[in-house]
Amino acid sequence: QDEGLLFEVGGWEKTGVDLDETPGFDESDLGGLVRDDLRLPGLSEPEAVRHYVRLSQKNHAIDLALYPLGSCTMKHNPRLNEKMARLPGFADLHPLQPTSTTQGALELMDRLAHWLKTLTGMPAVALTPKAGAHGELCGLLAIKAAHEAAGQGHRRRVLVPTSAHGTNPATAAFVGYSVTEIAQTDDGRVDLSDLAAKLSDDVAAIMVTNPNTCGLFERDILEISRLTHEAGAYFYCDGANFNAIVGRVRPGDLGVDAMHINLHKTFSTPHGGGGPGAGPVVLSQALAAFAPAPWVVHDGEGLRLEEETAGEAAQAFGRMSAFHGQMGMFVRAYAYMRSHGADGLRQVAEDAVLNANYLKARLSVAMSPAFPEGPCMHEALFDDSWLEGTGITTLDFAKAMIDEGFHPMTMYFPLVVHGAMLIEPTETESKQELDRFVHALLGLAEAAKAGDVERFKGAPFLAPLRRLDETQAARKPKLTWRPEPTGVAPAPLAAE
Amino acid sequence: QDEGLLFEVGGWEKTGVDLDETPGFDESDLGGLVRDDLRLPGLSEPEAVRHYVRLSQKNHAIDLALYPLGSCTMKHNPRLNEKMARLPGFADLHPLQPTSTTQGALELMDRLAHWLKTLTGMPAVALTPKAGAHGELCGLLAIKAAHEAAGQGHRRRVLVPTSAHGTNPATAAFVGYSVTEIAQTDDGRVDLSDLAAKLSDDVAAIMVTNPNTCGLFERDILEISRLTHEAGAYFYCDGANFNAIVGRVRPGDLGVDAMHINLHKTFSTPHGGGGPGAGPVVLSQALAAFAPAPWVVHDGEGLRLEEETAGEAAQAFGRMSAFHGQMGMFVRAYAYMRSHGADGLRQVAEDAVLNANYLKARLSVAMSPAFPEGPCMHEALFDDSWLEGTGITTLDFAKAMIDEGFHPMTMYFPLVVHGAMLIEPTETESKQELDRFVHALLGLAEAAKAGDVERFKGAPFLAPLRRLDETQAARKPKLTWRPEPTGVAPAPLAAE
Amino acid sequence: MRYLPLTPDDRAEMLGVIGAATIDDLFRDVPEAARPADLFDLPLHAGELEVERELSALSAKNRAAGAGPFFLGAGAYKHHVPATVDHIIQRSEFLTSYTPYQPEIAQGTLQVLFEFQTQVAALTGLDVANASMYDGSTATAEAVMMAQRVTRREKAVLSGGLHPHYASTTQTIAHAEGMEIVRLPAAVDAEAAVIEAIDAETACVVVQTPNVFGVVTDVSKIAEAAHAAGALLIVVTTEAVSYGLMKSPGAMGADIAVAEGQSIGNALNFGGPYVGLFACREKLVRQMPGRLCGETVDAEGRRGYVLTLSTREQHIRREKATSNICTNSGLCALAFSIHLSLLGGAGLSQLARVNHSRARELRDALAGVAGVEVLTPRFFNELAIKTSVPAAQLADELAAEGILAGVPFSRLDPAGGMDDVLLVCATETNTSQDIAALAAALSRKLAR
Amino acid sequence: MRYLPLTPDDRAEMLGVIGAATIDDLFRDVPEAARPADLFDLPLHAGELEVERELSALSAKNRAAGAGPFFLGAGAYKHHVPATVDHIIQRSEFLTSYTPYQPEIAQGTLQVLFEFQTQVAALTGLDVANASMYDGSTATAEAVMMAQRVTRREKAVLSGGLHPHYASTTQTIAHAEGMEIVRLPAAVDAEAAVIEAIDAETACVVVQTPNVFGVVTDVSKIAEAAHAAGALLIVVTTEAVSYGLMKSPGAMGADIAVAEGQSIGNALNFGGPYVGLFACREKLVRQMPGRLCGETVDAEGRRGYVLTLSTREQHIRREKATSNICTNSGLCALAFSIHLSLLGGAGLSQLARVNHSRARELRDALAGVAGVEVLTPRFFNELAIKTSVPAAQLADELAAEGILAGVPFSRLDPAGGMDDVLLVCATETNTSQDIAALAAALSRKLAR
Repeated sequence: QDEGLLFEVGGWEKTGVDLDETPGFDESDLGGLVRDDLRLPGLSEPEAVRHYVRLSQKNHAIDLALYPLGSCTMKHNPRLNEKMARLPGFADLHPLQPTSTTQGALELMDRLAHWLKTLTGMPAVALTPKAGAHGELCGLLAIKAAHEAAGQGHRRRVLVPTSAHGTNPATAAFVGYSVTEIAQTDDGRVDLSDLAAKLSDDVAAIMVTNPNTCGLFERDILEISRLTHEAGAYFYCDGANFNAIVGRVRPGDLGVDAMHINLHKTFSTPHGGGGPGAGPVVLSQALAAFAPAPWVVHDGEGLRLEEETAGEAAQAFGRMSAFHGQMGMFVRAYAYMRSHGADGLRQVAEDAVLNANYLKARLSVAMSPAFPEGPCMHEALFDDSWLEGTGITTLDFAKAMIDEGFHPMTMYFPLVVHGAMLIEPTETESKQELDRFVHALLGLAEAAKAGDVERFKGAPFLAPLRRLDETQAARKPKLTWRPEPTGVAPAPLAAE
Repeated sequence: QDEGLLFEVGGWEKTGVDLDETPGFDESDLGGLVRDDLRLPGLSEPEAVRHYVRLSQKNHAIDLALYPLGSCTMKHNPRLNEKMARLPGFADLHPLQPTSTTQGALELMDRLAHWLKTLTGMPAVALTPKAGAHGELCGLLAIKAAHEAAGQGHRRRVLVPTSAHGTNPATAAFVGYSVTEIAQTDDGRVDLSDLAAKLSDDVAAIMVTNPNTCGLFERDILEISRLTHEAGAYFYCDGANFNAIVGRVRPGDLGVDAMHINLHKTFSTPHGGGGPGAGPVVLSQALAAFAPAPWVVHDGEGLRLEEETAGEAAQAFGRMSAFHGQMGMFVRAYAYMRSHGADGLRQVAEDAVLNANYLKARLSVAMSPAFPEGPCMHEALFDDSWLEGTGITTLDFAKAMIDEGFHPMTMYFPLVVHGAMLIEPTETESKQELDRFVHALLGLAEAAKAGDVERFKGAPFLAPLRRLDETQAARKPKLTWRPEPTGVAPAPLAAE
Repeated sequence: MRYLPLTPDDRAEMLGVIGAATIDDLFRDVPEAARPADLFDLPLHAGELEVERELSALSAKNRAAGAGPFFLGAGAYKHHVPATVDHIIQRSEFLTSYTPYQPEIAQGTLQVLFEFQTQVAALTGLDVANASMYDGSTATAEAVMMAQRVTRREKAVLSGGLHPHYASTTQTIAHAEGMEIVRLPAAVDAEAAVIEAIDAETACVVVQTPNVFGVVTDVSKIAEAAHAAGALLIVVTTEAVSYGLMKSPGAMGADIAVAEGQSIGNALNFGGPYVGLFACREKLVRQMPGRLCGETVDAEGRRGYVLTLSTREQHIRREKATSNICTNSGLCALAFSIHLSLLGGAGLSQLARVNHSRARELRDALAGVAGVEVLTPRFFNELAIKTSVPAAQLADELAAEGILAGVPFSRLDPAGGMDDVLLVCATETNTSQDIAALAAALSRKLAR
Repeated sequence: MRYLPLTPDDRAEMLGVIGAATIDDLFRDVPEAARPADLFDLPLHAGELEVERELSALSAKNRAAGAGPFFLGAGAYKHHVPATVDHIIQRSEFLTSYTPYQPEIAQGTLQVLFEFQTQVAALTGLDVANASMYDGSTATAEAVMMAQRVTRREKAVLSGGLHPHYASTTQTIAHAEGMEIVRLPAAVDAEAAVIEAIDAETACVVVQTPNVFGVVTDVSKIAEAAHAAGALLIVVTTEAVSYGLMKSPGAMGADIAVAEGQSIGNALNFGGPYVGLFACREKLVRQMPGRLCGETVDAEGRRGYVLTLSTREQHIRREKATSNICTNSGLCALAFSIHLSLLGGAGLSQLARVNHSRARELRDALAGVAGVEVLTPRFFNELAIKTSVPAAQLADELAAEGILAGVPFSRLDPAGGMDDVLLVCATETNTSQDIAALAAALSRKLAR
């Protein structure tokens, strides 16, 4: 059922809140800057609830079925975390209160930092970055600051594998670096000889995802870091796939200098339809001094925030954002860590990898794995060679999955694989749900090979909408609702 | 999509909670009564969330669309109420704590009682009944106690109109009374002359719903109460329809002696798929002394609970249940009352009546109102004469409404109208939603009259299931899941 | 008026469609005399902020159970409920739906009820269960009425170990129905007296285990005696977590088992809403009160669920119904069922073990306090103790010190002659520090 | 391990299907040296009850804003958020969904984003808005970067009234990009200095209103000066409720408006997550950072929404993207949009009036305190006051008495030379008693 836009179902004078009256309102302190052009529709509370509940039912969600988006780690979001984040001592706390009134919050940040450092084997962490890409920015800024402090400011190039997330090159460019791609081997890893060839004294850093976006562990990781460090560059690790190794492998042991951790991936904070995330960055000893302000320090009386980038902290490169990070996400992530513990987190990695390999094994009877040899880590990558001759594309196949009740996998990424299908089940899927998924995909594969093209080309049939015209959307963008150009102020549309 | 039963999707050894270990558990204090036959499936937390979220989406709800069940008052349930009921001082409070530690809770009960008494114009209220029918029981028990105290224990008959809710005669029978029906006039009200004829000195009470189940106000209500009292009987009013008059009309002014108030109807506490409700009973001066224990009393130091039925309280008829009522519902209802206030509650009644009359007016172009003359109150009653000759029944029509996205109205009730359709929109529906509803129903009516029988007989087509076979369910009841009789303990079913 | 969508323009337009001049026209059937022009003497509407302030202030005047050491039980229990439970029961589709009378668009609620019934049957060791009652006490009264219908006898024997509120509730209802209730005197060990009270007029015997004094009881002998006399055995349980460890009522011969289900999935809520469990042997099903959900198929042969056997119910049978119950405890039953699904049999069993272990720790601590005598010989998670000062006074004094020590039996049964008995309870929420704090406080108080 | 559905049996069976002997086989690509056998030195898994205890204890060590008189603002504001907002954002379908890359099964999120964009455009008085940024400060930095792309100039002028954290954040990013940032000295009235600093190299001017000292500013003249020099005007707002009353950035000539949206729909959260608003004139849309949602049709011609213009974004354009932003603040934007839908224009306007009225009351109360000088001449709901003792010391001392009095400017800008300035704020959550309590406390402290 179509749900009208807020601007169609709302009333221009309606409100769903009861506020105090302000009789004799006096405008004399407003500097003559009072507006009279605010037109926004309002909804009574029953209408608001209905509008949003109806809309919500048009969404897929992890809570409904497997959401196998590779590289996104759509895992279960415990409700305990939501409850904890809403405790008044966390949710109703102003960032600039005297630190004497926020000791519990600072302690939580400190404990979170301890867990992140211990799990990664790294000596320092910057908590402030607000998402993964923001964490990349933080890492590269720290690297830049370190190079500058060492008189290596001429290093302006960053090496990035072809298979990298788009945020890697985008971030490098954002901080003024140029990007050079590193080739990939046939078995889906960084090409060491190409890396060696491209490392030179103008390289500031390499950015490597590990496990990488093909779902594979970089076997030569120690060699990669050795070469990098020998060349005077830093090793930035994209930590998007930390879920595969958490509790089992410490990036610090691999020679990583900086790595962001998506709390909304590995540590289960909800994705929320596109955020908020949180992207703390762990740092090696070489970079520790270059973390952004602020951070939590212990002093004699308790904990406080070091907000200045002066004195001891003079090497900090500055501030990433107002205040001190995504506290709401810290609480959730910490509750998750404590719930799992050292043992549970190790099991997380193991089950994530087990689930992915199980899917890879079972789906390979009909689909073509991009890297059939050896195990994958937390995600299984397929190409579209198995669809050859069917006239059906990866996109078609993905849309047909919707009709089976599943969210499509990540499509056409990484770019190094033709028609890529990247499937990440995560550890919070049961074998039963995996079997249901396999059953559905094998059924689709059979249909594809049998030539039932319309089932794919027309898909989805069972979703709230059929395929959307993205070209039209981009050609003449309509980004806001506007009243029909009648010259008359629009009344809310009647329903019939 | 079918969602397997818990017993199919769960695991017999699985659990979704982490509990302390009990090494060396010692059974010596258990009297040798340890069981070994408990077999219940468990779900991990992600599986549990998914099981219930999936199931939830198979339900209709007020939050999704109009839910026009006559006599049920499906109105908006404010979320503020849910939040307030979860405050630790209410939710995490044991009923038997020393009253020195529960003064706020007792004060809330006292304030709620004050509002209920003021809104009904009655001097006393018993808060303990747990739902409307329990309130009826409370009222009749008070009446019985009062008669016994007055030497009128021989009064064993209760008069009930034919149009009454089933709970009325059931309750009367439950307390050992016999039931005599009162006839109804052509305009849908109590037949005064029949009432007068049936009132005699063996009548304990009359039970009249007002506004009645035809959605009409009993015009002769003052005469009804006068006749009743003259005959030495009490007037029990079924308050299920109090929503129509709250804030505008006081039952105490109408001569009522006892009336239950469904907090889950008039005062917006959620229905929850069938409860919990709450059914406080207001009482006239004549019955006040006969309220059940416990109740809140003021003493010098504060508030306390009078839990004994001794001393002053010797006339109380006893106890309706353990503890002292549906506190969780009291908090919600009180938050609702305070939000609306005297002015808002009056507007509630007015808008409820306005919405019903609007539907009646607009639907009457195609459907046949049972009582076309004059206004209705909060619900509009239609009969099925307008379907005559179409081969379509009230049931068919109701099921076809499902395909339009609405919950059916109450069907075949009250019994006095052929093929009754009782529509109660409540005040929390917008005109836009009412228009959408009218549009859908008029469209269906047109289809019905045009002979599109299959659209009705086969309906619903768009619900999670088609029509259910209720006969089979009752003939050989299957009320619990049982493992297949293989003799072998069942393993959870695989998904494929 | 944030809950009211109609605008003044809407109202005017709608009156026009209706053909009424004013809203008063629509109220014209109300007698003049009963149409006060003024608003009633109550405060006007208030914004959310203001309401929240008032209720938060009231809440703050109570001492929440979680605020310190806490040992109350006696029919209501403090357990930890997973956050998932409260999350799910607040989903619109469960929270704001009606009794599932239209099964095609209520399969969510119906399937949950079917699962709930199965869970309750498994817990109680009986064949069938209904879709919930208001609470344990009213379920007990309903069970007695049911026994009357089944046996066509008019006498019920209530054990002296039955929760006094349950006994009173049953007396109230049974009195109205004209039944005779033999309520045996309160006694920690009540078994022998019960057997003695059974005779050929007895419709049923009502026994609680663990009883109100915490005693776990093998009711098999009572079952034998009852059945020999042609009476039914009704077994009551107020602490549903005990089902995880203790022999089930069905296994000990109960014909009907009723229980308070609050312990699983539901908060203390100052006494309500709670959820009554009701199970019985299959042959008695048509005399059961309350709603029943049953499996069937839809027009396309797909499995589905409906409310069934409704010819027992008030909306069909009116004065011939088995009960007047209509709205029951749907959402509380959902909470119960979710929590129990999360626990599973394994989890419930472990939860029960943790409870019993804590209660043993409590017993050991209290047994060492001078002035305290532990009365309960066998127990699950509750104990009755005898104190050298009146229990009510003790509870009040300890409350003033921040310790909620237990329920004085006199609170439940003022005339029971057990003013020196305190009922104490330990669950998984009690820490060893809590227990030590109680023992220390009691030592201090009773030493004087 | 309540979050892990696999059983030991499942694991064994799955390894068999995979053809692996042990789980270690699957980790064989990890170098030996980086495969520690032992668990890391961290606590083991803990039950929900235990985790809840630990976090509740930490929470209790903080003084919640609602616990007493509270006057902090300076970029984060205490407002009342209707319970409905938090209820809806916790619905599984919103909470646990991903960025809406598959529009057919994400219309809920997408339509909300389209509505959000329209709301933000209306509030700011500009043509288009994106689907959210992390927060106001990063949005400001992104706006400056955007101005660089649009104008191809390398200098940005930051007003002395800009929140110091915003200025620092912008400096950090711009420095990396090689831009020159002219950060003007902190000043209550910063207008003239801004105009003076504009030259032919200026890409943009960043001005805040209400500024960090609470001053509401007519930026029209700055707009004229900027436009005359070929520069863009970026207007920053940290208190989104002010949009309900104050002239919009667009109406005063802004090319880009950015804001912190926390005030509407979102809790204080000790600083995050918040939601950045970002709006601009239509002609600049292709240089915008962040996601955009646009209207289109589906294969059957039905209206629907998709993410669009993604050729600006990192996942398509990689190093040529307009920003590296990926995950943004979806759920916070939803909360913002729901709260704003409940308010409507009428409600937001009234909320703003209530805020201003409270701030006037606060101003009047503080103006009467000896030792306090009110610095802010025109204001919405914030004021800067000069105190006769260092503001940080004052704030600490009052906190010890249970009054959270305001933000010492030195906390934001230690080197700003304004150690005697305290930023205070009043919203609809402040009562007259709160205000009186603050004034009385200040009188006491400053009299000594």
